[in-house]
Amino acid sequence: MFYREAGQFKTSYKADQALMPILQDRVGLTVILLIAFVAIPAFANDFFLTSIMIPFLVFSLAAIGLNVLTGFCGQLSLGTGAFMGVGAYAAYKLTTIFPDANVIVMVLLSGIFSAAIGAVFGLPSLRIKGLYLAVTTLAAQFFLEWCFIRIPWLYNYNASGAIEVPHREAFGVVVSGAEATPIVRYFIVLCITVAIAYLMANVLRGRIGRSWMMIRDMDIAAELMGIRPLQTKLMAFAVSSYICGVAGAMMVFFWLNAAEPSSYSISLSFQILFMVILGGLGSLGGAFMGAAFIWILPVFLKFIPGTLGIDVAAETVEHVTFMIVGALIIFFLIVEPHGFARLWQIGKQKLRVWPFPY
Amino acid sequence: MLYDIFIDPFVQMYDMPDFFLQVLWEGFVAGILYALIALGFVLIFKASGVFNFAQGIMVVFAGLTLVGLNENGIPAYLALALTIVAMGVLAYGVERVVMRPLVNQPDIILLMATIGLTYFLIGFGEFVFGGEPKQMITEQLGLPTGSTAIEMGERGLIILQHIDIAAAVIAVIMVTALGIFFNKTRIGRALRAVADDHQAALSVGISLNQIWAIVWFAAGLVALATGIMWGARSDVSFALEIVAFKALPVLILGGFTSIPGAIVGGLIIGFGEKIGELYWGGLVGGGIESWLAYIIALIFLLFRPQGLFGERIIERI
Amino acid sequence: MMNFKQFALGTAVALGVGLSGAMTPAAQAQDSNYVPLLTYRTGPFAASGIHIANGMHDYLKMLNERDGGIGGVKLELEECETGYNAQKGVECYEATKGKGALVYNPYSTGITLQLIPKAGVDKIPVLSMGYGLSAAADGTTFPWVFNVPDTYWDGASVVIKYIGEQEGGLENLKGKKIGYIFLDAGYGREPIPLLEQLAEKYGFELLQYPVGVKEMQNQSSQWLNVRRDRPDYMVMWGWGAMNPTAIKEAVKIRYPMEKFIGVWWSAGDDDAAAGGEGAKGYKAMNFSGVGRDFPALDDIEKYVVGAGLSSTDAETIGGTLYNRGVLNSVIIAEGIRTAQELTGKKVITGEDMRMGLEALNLDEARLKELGLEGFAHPMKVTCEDHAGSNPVFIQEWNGKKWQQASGWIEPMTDLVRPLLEQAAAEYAEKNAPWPKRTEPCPN
Amino acid sequence: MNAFVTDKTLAPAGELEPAEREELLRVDNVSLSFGGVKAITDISFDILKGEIRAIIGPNGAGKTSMLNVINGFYHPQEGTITWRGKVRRKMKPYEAASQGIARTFQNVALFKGMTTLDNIMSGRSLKMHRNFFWQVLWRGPAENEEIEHRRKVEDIIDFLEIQAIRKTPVGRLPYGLQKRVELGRALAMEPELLLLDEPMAGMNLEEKEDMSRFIVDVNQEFGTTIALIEHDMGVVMDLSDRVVVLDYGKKIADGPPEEVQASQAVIDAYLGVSH
Repeated sequence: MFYREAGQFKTSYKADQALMPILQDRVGLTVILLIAFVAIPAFANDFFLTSIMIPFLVFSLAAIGLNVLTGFCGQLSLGTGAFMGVGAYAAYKLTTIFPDANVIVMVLLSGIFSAAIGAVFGLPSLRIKGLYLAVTTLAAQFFLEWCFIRIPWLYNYNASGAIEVPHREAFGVVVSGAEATPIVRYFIVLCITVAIAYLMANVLRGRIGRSWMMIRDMDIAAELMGIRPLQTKLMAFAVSSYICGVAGAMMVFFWLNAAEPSSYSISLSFQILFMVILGGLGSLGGAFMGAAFIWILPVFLKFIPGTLGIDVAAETVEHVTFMIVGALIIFFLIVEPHGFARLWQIGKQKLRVWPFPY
Repeated sequence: MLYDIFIDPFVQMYDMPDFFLQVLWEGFVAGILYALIALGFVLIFKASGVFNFAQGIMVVFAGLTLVGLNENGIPAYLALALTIVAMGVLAYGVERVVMRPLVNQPDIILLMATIGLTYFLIGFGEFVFGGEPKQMITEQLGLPTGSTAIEMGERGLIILQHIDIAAAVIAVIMVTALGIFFNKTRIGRALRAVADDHQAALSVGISLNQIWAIVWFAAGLVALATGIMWGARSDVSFALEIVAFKALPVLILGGFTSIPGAIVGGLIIGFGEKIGELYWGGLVGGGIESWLAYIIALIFLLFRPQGLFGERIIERI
Repeated sequence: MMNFKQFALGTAVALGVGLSGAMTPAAQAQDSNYVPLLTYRTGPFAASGIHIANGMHDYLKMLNERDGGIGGVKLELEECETGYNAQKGVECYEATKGKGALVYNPYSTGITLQLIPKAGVDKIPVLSMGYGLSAAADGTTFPWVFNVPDTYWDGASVVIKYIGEQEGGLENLKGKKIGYIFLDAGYGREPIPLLEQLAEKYGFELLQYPVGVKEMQNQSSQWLNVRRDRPDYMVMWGWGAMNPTAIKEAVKIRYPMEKFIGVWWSAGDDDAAAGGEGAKGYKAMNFSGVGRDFPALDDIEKYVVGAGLSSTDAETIGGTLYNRGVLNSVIIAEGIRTAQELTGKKVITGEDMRMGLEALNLDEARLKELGLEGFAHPMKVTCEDHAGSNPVFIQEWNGKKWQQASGWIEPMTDLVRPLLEQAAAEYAEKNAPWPKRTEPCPN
Repeated sequence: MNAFVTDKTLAPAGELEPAEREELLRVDNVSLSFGGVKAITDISFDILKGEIRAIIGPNGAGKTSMLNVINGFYHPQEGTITWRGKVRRKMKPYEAASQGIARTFQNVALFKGMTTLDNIMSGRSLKMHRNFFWQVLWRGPAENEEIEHRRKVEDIIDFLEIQAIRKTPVGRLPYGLQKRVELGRALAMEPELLLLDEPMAGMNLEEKEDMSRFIVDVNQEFGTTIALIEHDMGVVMDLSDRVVVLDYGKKIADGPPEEVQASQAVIDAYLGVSH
């Protein structure tokens, strides 16, 4: 009843190809953006910003990155964590080599390095497919992790072996380091994430996005239709790694403030992969939903018993969280293997006919 | 530099033959353990096409159950029997709750489900038995704990741990037993039929669900054996999970469906990474063991995408 | 083209869940002092972390039960599970700091490093007892960070001094080989600069054997290397699952255990017990009491463990790591008490706590009063020196339990201190503009 | 209707006699084997510009392998392929595609996760050139290019009468329509040579008639050369200008439909006379 596309006629191909051809979706998005840009900054406290919103946005961006590769181009990767790490270390190096440059620009540039490294590790994808490829991306994960530990140049020979985000200002405000206020960091992360999500939506609806999906759906047919498999896959690896790299750099610069190599370990790769799968492969919106679920649920489970005054041992909460997350992953895979994005579509379908389902 | 890479390591091997043999032995034992984990993967993949990521965790889970039960006052052998029962329950549960509803889903979904299972088992295991690492009850199980030193020339010494020898022996027994099971029993034949063609197997009246439960149980038993051996070498905790990843390059080398492949692959990785680490690792600061196995597998795959024992893939349209 | 609008729902879900989550750290008790305990009872480091967590928790809980808190004000304790993971650690920090946290004990060098820059901004001190950033001992640069009683560099110098004693003098170290096996993370790498300097000074060869966090339970390569290199002594900086594995491997290659010395974090009872009979003779540094013959520990058993308020049982009281946790809580409690005395307030803030810690003076008389005579070397914090470079002793595993095996050994302060100051200056430079100390000195 | 006709077609080719036609592709002595199994043995034939060439033969005769050789998916061990008068070097499938060879598949090989519209748009991939940076921006050149190609795709959709399923994911379509979308996707490439692998397999009579009509229209209106594999002899005889017959990887007949139909070798092959 409220969600109706009937009667919304498009008079040009241009209108039909718009990102959101349907009015209700445009309204919905506007509301969400208003909440994100106005309501949250106005009402949220520091904990909500630093421990929920900033990580949520960072992970959403990383999930978009992995989704480009796995969801749209069909190449399963378990090396996301390491590619994020490359971005983080590159941004750190850049900002310590050029201390006066705008750190936001440095974060955006750092993705280029991870794109290059992602493309190198994407090379085997020409010959290796499916699960075999997934295992080879583990080579990237473990090798890069080793580099973060064993190449002291990467962390400026800090005795601690960790990268510590220096104090940087941009546009007259402190944007990184301990003095940066959560609200400033939130705005930077929000803007970068929304901008990249929008730009990726553009790429995905055009020729390049289609060529990725062609490779994903039937690589042989795609090749027979003139798609160069290596180029296309490498481009997906590069774009995906770029986005992951930026997300990784944001993770350390605007969220954690310092990172050890273990911050970019295999478990991060899995975390991002969960977000993509649960959100829905091949769906940008799904990346946001998956990130929300996988990041916020454990935080929620962790702090809820305390709030309710129930005294549960901290480790029990942790164990139970693991069990619940694991069980829910299986549950959602069984209920809807195509993820939240598909559930959302089904929901819309129901809304379309509501309140007269027949 | 070139001397360090191409000549010095071999000179070292020649100069200290006892040490070289010790390295080979360590590689062999590590390889056996990798092979055992890979074997669990192969069993499940062959029968159901599921890439069971949780195999590594099942190893820890089995070990943890065994030790945890023993800690709660249950005698070792009874604990062992109960653990076997637990693995059976797990197999049945996985088949019922995870596999059956997800039948015919794409590979990646099944893979994700097993990763979900991994999380669940970690949480469950720690919830029930506590999160701290535990000592394997090696002696209570009647496994040897001593070591034998073989002297070689002057100062030369090769130390063999009895538990490692036991691990090798048990691995051989397990592989033989599985071989007999697959080739000589009715269920074994059914298993192979399912591995070849699901549809055809169904049409001759083989129950897929039953087969899957059996394979998961068999994989659980392999996991238990691996867990005991590995636990005896270090200790039983979920930190072992990361070592279990090593079974993945082994699988790549050996192929996802080949039992001999898993064993040969395991040995190649075991020897390769120990020799690489001890004779070449020092050149780049050490620790290359953490990725060497994957790089070996990757390079290997580039030249032989079908694995060691796989057949040449002909693409069709 | 459907993708972007799904973004809509994603954010909506996030908001719905998130907003309710935001309400979580709301209530702030005004009639108690709130002490969050960042602990880990899960993950690869749980083996060590559990004992520390129990010790920390039980002592403070005992104060609540026995004395009704400190200065008549109850302590509100909350454990937050970090799993030794820096991300979760920061999450715990963010979630608890709004509740009026007095001090943080991250028990992870990684988390400590993340909190150091935040401490001055959020005005909550970090107490990294015998771990963390060595340079933080320089109170002028790091007014908000405390690492009593010793830094890793103090520890490293003590080990070398002890080895020197065994060899009949430091000059006899010339030409010796000393192996250093360490957890390849910030923690294990911290002592290397000092060890290298000592190696140069005394003419011994330092051999390094890094153990990756992922490879902790699979150290056979490292120990094969040890076997090949045949170092005269082995020094270990391990934690969690690394310790028992290393000790087992050392036994396996038949390394002489009496020449194998661990840092105070490689001194757990379970760690040594893992080596079985062969581990006899293994040594470790320590600065907290051995055994359980201390009245305060009896009180813990009586008021906390006996009353079922602890997650451990009476047997583990007195273990090295348990006692370490107790010492950590003694420092917290004394810091709070000192702060109460200095400010005259009952309920104090993080800023007051910083002053209290800086004015900490745990002398023998006070230790005795606490029922912990001989539990630790008397320690005193000054505004310049937040570590104190206190003496450390060596303990030895006799196959069943730890026994003190040496007297108190003074660190080589003359070597360590300049290095600390230099490192502090470097840190401040790398993190420019690092704030100048403005906090007044309470002493 | 003529919106997507290329200007390469000068004369309505269908009206020319075979002898006058220019040769588009020639296969000379091609042999292909997998391991020890010979799939194709010493086959030669040609395809003339503008004709409909049928390749027939019993199952396993090597027909699909032949198509795979033509569009560069398999590389023959022996023999040469001459494309527009030039001997072709060993090439990748995408190179063959960019030279103007398009095809459909025996088992529908559509991009299942995409809509009909996107599937047909994917056929335009080679004709679209805006690079990544324009795509990221979308507004302006990339959008205009998209609209321009959308027009051509809409023409194809109209031609194949599949307007109603424009936005339906192809996985949900019935088989017959999938085949039609696949044809549309190949047409969107504006090929010079269109290879159709059993375009009418599994269709009912009505659907076959529709499909036959589309094939003839494509050939006659746009002058596209077509090589097709088909089992339905009636269709083959009606549609094709010339027929080549394969059996056990060997060529056993080649010529106009009537001639081939009368050949004893062909009759034997279809009736299964032992070799």
